[in-house]
Amino acid sequence: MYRQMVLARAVDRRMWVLNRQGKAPFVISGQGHEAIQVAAANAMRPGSDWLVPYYRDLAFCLALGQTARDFMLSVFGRAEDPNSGGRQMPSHFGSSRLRIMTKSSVVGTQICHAAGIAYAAKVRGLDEVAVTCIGEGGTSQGDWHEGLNWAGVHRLPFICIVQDNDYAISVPHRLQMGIDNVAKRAVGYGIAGVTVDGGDLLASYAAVKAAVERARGGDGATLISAKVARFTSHSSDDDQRRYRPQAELEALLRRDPIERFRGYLLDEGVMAEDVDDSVQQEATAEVDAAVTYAEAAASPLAEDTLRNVFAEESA
Amino acid sequence: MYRQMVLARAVDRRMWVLNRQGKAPFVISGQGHEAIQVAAANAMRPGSDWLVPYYRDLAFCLALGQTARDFMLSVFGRAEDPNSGGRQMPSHFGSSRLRIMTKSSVVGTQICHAAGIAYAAKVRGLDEVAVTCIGEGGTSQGDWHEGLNWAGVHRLPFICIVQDNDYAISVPHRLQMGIDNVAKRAVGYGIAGVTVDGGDLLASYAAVKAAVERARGGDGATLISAKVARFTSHSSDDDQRRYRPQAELEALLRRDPIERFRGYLLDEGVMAEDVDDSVQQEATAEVDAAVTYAEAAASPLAEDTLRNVFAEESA
Amino acid sequence: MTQKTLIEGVREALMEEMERDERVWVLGEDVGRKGGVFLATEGLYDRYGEARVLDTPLAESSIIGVAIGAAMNGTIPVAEIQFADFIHPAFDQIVSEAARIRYRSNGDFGCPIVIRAPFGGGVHGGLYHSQSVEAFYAHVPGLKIVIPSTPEDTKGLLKAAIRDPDPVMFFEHKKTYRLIKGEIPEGDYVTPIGKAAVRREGTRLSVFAWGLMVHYCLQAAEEVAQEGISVEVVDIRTIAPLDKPAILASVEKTARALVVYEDNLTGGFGAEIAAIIAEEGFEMLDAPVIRVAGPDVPAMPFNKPQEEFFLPSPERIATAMRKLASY
Amino acid sequence: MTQKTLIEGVREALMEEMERDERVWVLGEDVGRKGGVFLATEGLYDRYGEARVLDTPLAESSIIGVAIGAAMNGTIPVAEIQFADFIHPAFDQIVSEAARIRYRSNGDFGCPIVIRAPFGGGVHGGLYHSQSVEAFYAHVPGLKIVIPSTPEDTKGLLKAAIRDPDPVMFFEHKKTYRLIKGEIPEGDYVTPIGKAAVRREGTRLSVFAWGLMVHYCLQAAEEVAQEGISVEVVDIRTIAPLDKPAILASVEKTARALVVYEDNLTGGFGAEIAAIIAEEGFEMLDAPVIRVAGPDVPAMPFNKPQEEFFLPSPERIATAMRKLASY
Ligand SMILES: Cc1ncc(C[n+]2csc(CCOP(=O)(O)OP(=O)(O)O)c2C)c(N)n1
Ligand SMILES: Cc1ncc(C[n+]2csc(CCOP(=O)(O)OP(=O)(O)O)c2C)c(N)n1
Ligand SMILES: [Mg+2]
Ligand SMILES: [Mg+2]
Repeated sequence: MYRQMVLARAVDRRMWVLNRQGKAPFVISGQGHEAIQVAAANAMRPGSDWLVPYYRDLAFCLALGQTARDFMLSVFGRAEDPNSGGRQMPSHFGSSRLRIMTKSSVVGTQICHAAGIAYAAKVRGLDEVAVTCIGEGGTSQGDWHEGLNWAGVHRLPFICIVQDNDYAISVPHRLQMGIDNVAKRAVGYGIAGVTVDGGDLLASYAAVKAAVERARGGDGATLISAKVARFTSHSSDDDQRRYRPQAELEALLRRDPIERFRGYLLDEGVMAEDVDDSVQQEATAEVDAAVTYAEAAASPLAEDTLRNVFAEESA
Repeated sequence: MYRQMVLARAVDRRMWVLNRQGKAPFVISGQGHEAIQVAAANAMRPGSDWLVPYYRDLAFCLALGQTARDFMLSVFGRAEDPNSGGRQMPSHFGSSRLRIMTKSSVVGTQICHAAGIAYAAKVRGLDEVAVTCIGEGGTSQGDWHEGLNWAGVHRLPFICIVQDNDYAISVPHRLQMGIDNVAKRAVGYGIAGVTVDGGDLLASYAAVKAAVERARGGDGATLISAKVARFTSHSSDDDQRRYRPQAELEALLRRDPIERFRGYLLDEGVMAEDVDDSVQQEATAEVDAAVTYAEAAASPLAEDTLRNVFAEESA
Repeated sequence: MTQKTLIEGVREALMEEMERDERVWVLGEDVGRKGGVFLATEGLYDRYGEARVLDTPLAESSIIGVAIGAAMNGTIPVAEIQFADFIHPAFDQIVSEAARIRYRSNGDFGCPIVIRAPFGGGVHGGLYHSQSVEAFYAHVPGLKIVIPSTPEDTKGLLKAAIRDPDPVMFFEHKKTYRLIKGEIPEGDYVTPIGKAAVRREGTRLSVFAWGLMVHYCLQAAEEVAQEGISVEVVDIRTIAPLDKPAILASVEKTARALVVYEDNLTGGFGAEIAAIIAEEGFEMLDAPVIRVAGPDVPAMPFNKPQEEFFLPSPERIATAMRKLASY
Repeated sequence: MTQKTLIEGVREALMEEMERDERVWVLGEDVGRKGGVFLATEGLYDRYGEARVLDTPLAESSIIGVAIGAAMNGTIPVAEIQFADFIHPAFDQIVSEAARIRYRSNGDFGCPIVIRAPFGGGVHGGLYHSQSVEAFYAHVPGLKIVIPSTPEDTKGLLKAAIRDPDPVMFFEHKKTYRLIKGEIPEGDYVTPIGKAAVRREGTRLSVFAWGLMVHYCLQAAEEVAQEGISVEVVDIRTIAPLDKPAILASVEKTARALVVYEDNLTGGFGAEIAAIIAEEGFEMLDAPVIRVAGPDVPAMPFNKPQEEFFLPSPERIATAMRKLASY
C-alpha cells in the first residue's frame, strides 16, 4: 500500500510539472487524499467490486490496477488513453475491465450509478460491492441524497466515501453544510455512518474493510466520512492562496498521509530506509517511462470525433 | 380551529361529489390531514409569514384566509380563480396577498423556494417565517435535501412539515425510505427535528408554535414529521383499494382528526352539541354558496391563453 | 384480428420482453402493485415480482441514475417516468450521463436503458400533466427518441427500444392510450427504430407529424380530400434518428411541406424538420414550409377554452393545409 | 476610450447594479472570496459582503430554487452557474418553476431573477466544460435568453436583464471573456433585450450568429470579401425574444441566409431561425437556408484534433459562404 501511495504521489506531482511546462492544459489532483483511497482499494476485491470514482481518485484507480501510463495517456489526450480515448479531461477515470465506472465532470451523479450497480448486484445475487467517492461539497447535490436513500431502502452493498477536505474549490465547509461531520446523515437513511481520519492509512483500511464486510454480509450500506487534506489548489486553474489563510496552508503539510505512513513503517522497523529509497526510485522510473510513452503516443484522429456516439456494428 | 377543520372537510367532500357528478374533472384532497394544517396556520402570523404549500393543503390555505369560493372557482377552472385564473388544476394554491406561494405540480421544488424566501427574510432583517409542506414521498427528491441543507447552513427561519401518510400514491413507506421517521434526518442538516401526531390538533399546534418561535428567535430551522391518515384515494384518478389492504383502510377511520378534536371539545365541555351542529351547518351553507357562485362564474377567454407569459405593460 | 388499444401495445411489449430476457426489469413510481397510473405495467408485478417490477422512491433523477448504474451491471432497465412533465429533475442524468457514457468512454461502456413517459395534452391535465418534451432530448446526441402513434408500432418499437444497446426515450401520447385502437400482430416482432411511415399517400402536399397529431392530421387530410386536396401524411415515429430520406422523398413528390406538432412552436422539433427541408429540399419546394404547433405559452391550461386554444385541432390543421395547397 | 474585455462588462454591470439597487444580490459556487472561477464577480465580495455575494452549496437546483424563493420576497438574485454544462441539475427549477410562475399564477407573482452562465468551447474544456445550452431554454416560453458578443453589449444587456421583471438567462461565451475587447461607454446605460445588431453590412448573403461565432463569422466575411462576396453579419444577441423583423429584413436584402452556431446541429437554435426564414421569408429566398454548426456528438472532446474538428472555424464558415454565394 505504501508503494501505491508513493506511485500516486509521483504521478500526481509530475502532472503539475507538465502543466507548468505547458504540456498538460489541465490538472486536478489527489495529493493528500492518498491514504483513504489506497486503503479502500485494498479492502475491495479488484475486478469484482466496483468503483464509481470522482476526479481525485488517482491513487484509488492506480491501486485498482490502472497504470501510470494509462493516466499519462489521458493527461496528453492520446488516442490510446483507456479512460476515454483522449476525449475527456485527465482524471475522468473509467475502465470496464477494472470495474471503474466511467465518470463525467458532473459532481453528484455518480452516487445514483453506484446505487444502481449495487441494486443489480443484489437482485442478480452477485457477491459484489459498489464503492463510490465524492467530496464534501458534492454531498449537497440532490443526487447524493437520492442515491443514499436508495441504498437505505434496499440495504444495498454500497459504500459512499466522502473525502472531506474542507473546501469545494473555494467554498468552505461552513457554507456547504450546517454540520461538522457528514457521517451524521447516515442515520437519516437507515445506513451505517462511520467517521475516519482519511490521512491514516491503517485506520482507513479498517473502516472500509468493515464496511465491505457489512455489505457482503447483506447488512447494508455505509457512509464513510474521511477527513483529508487538499494539498494543492483545486486544480491548475485555481490558486488557493486567494481564499485560504497562509497558516492553514502551512498546517496542511503536517497532515501528509504518505509521510505519516512512512514514519510508521520506519519507526516500527517494517521498512528499511533503503527499501524506501528504492520504492521512490521505482515510482519515478515508472512515471518517467509513462510520460515518455504518452508524450510520443498518437493523438486521436479528427474524423474519429464522430465515432462511438452509438454502438458501432463492427466495434 | 375546529371551525376551520370542519369547513375544510366540507369543501373537500363536496369536491368528490362534484367529481362524481362529472363537474370536476380532477380532485385531490386533504381529508385526514386537517389537524396539522390548521394547527400550523394558527401558529403563524398570516400575511407576514409565508406558506409554500403542497396540493393537500386545502385546510391550511383556508385557515390562512382563502375562502371556499376561491377554492371552488379553481375546481371549476374559472377566470376569477385567484390561484391561477383557472389555468392550473385545483389544489394548486397561490396568493401573493396571503403570502401563499404559487405551486406547480412538481413534487419537491417548493422546498428550495421556502429556503429562498427565508434567506431573503433573514438578510433583509424581516421578522418572517417560511413554512413549507410536503408528503413523505416528496422527501426523496433531491430538492428536498438541497433546501433543507440551505436551511441548516444559514440557520434560516424555515419550517418543513412532512405530512407523512404512509403512501406516495401507491408506494408504501418501506419502499420510500429506509427509516420509519423522516424527522431523523434533521440531525444531518444541523436543524431541529420534531415528531408529532399530525392528527392531534393541540399537539400539532404546540409543535409548530415551538418551531415558529425557534425561527423567530434566530435559532434556525425545524423539520417536523407529522403522521397523518390519507382517507381518500390519492386523487380522483386513483383507487386505493387496489394496493391497500381492507383492514388498513378500515383502521384509518379511527384516526379522523376532526372526530378526535370534536370528542375532546365535547368531553371537556368546551363546545356544546348544538354549537357543533351550527358549525357544521354554516360550513355546508358556505360550501353551497361557493359552488353556486363558482359554477355560474365565467370561464377564462380562449385568447387570454396568450397572456401573462411575461410582465404586461398595463397589468 | 381483434382491435387493441395503444396502451396494450406497451403492456404486451413489456410482458414479452421480460419473459424473453430475464435481464429486463421495470422501475418507476407506482409501476408495481398499482400497475402504473395509466395501468401500462398492469400484471407485471404479479408475474415478475417486486425486484423486477420496482416501485421507486419519488425521485426521478435517481430513477434514471439507478437505471444507468444497473445497466452497467448486466441488466436492462426500463424506467417509467410517471408523466413526461416530471422528467425534468432527471434531465442531468439523461443528458450528461446516459447519453454520453458510450461517447465519453470511447465505446468502453454502453448504456442500454429505456425511458418511457406518457406525454401530451388534451386530457385536462393543466400545466404539468400535458407537456411535450421531445424537443429537449432530440437535441441531445447519444439518445434515440421514439414516439409511436399506433398500437402495432407501440409494441414493435418498444421491443426494439428494449433490445437497443443505447439509451432510448420512448414517449407515449397519453390521450392516444385508449383512444387509438388497431391490430397488434401476434407473436414476436420488432419495428425498426429510425424509419418513418407514410400513413396516407397524397400528391399535393406533405404533412409531417408524430403522436396524437398524426391522427389529427389524418382527420384533417380526410376533410380536405373532399375539397380535392390530396395530402400525404408522414408519421415521423422516431424523432432520433430521424428518417431524413423519407421526409425528402415525400417533399420531392409534393413540393409542399407542413410540419405539425403539439409542443410549443419556438424551438420545437418541427423547427428541425423545417430547417432540413429548407436546406436539403429547397430546390424541390414550391411553397414556404409551414408549421402548425402549440403557442409559445408555458403549457396547456386546465380550463377547457384555454386547453382547446392550445392544442392544434384537426380544423386548424385543415386550414393550414388549404393555405399551403393554394400556393 | 480604453479597450476593455468582455468579462469586464459583466463585472461592471454587477458592481453598478448592486450599487444602484440594494435588492440585487449574487449567489453561486465560488462567487465570493474567490470572485468566481473566471473572476466575473471579483471585487463584489469585498464591497458588498457575504450576505449579498454568497458562496452556495454545490447544488445547482437549489441555487436556482433559492433564487426563485428570494425573488418572491423582495430581492433580485443574480445566480451564477459555474459552467453552463452544470446547469442541467437545475433544469426543472428553471423550466417548471421560474419560467411559469407568472403564467401559472395568472400574473399574481413574478420571478425577477437572472441566471448567468459561461458556455461554449475551444478552451480544452472537454465534454463538460464546453457546451452550448441555449437551445434547451430557447424552447421554454417564459424565459428570456441573452448572449452578448461585445463588451459594450455585455454590460448593457446584463443591466437590462437585472432590471427585467421576468427570468432572464444570460450566457457568456467563455472563450470571448478575455479574447474579445472593445469600448465600454462610461456611466449607466441599458441595451434593450430583444434587438439584433447588424455587425457588418453586406448584400450578397446574410449570416446569423451569436456568441463567439459572431466573431468567427466576421473573420470569414472579411476573408470572402477579398473574393468579392459581400456578407451581412447579424448578431442575434437575444435568442428570446427573437428579433424576427431584423432577420427577415436582412434576408429581404440579400435573399440568402446562413445560420452559424457552435451547438450541435440537430435541434440547435439555428434550426428555429432557419424554419422562420423558410416559412416567413420563403418568397424572398434565392437559395437554400444553410446551417453550419457543431456535429451531432455529445460535446467537444478534450484532445486538440477533435476539439478543432467540433468547433466551427472561420474557414468552415467561409466555405459555406462561398457555396451559398454561388447559388
Ligand atoms: C454539478 C457540478 N457543479 C459544479 C461543478 C464545478 N466543480 C468541480 S469540482 C467542484 C468542487 C467540488 O468540491 P468537493 O465536492 O468538496 O470535492 P473536492 O474537489 O474538494 O475534492 C466544483 C464546484 C461540477 N463539476 N459539477
Ligand atoms: C416530480 C414529480 N414526480 C411525480 C409526480 C406525480 N405524483 C404526484 S403526487 C405523488 C405522490 C406524492 O406522495 P407524497 O409525497 O407522500 O404526498 P401525498 O400525496 O401522500 O400527500 C406523485 C408520485 C409529481 N407530481 N411530481
Ligand atoms: Mg472538498
Ligand atoms: Mg404520502
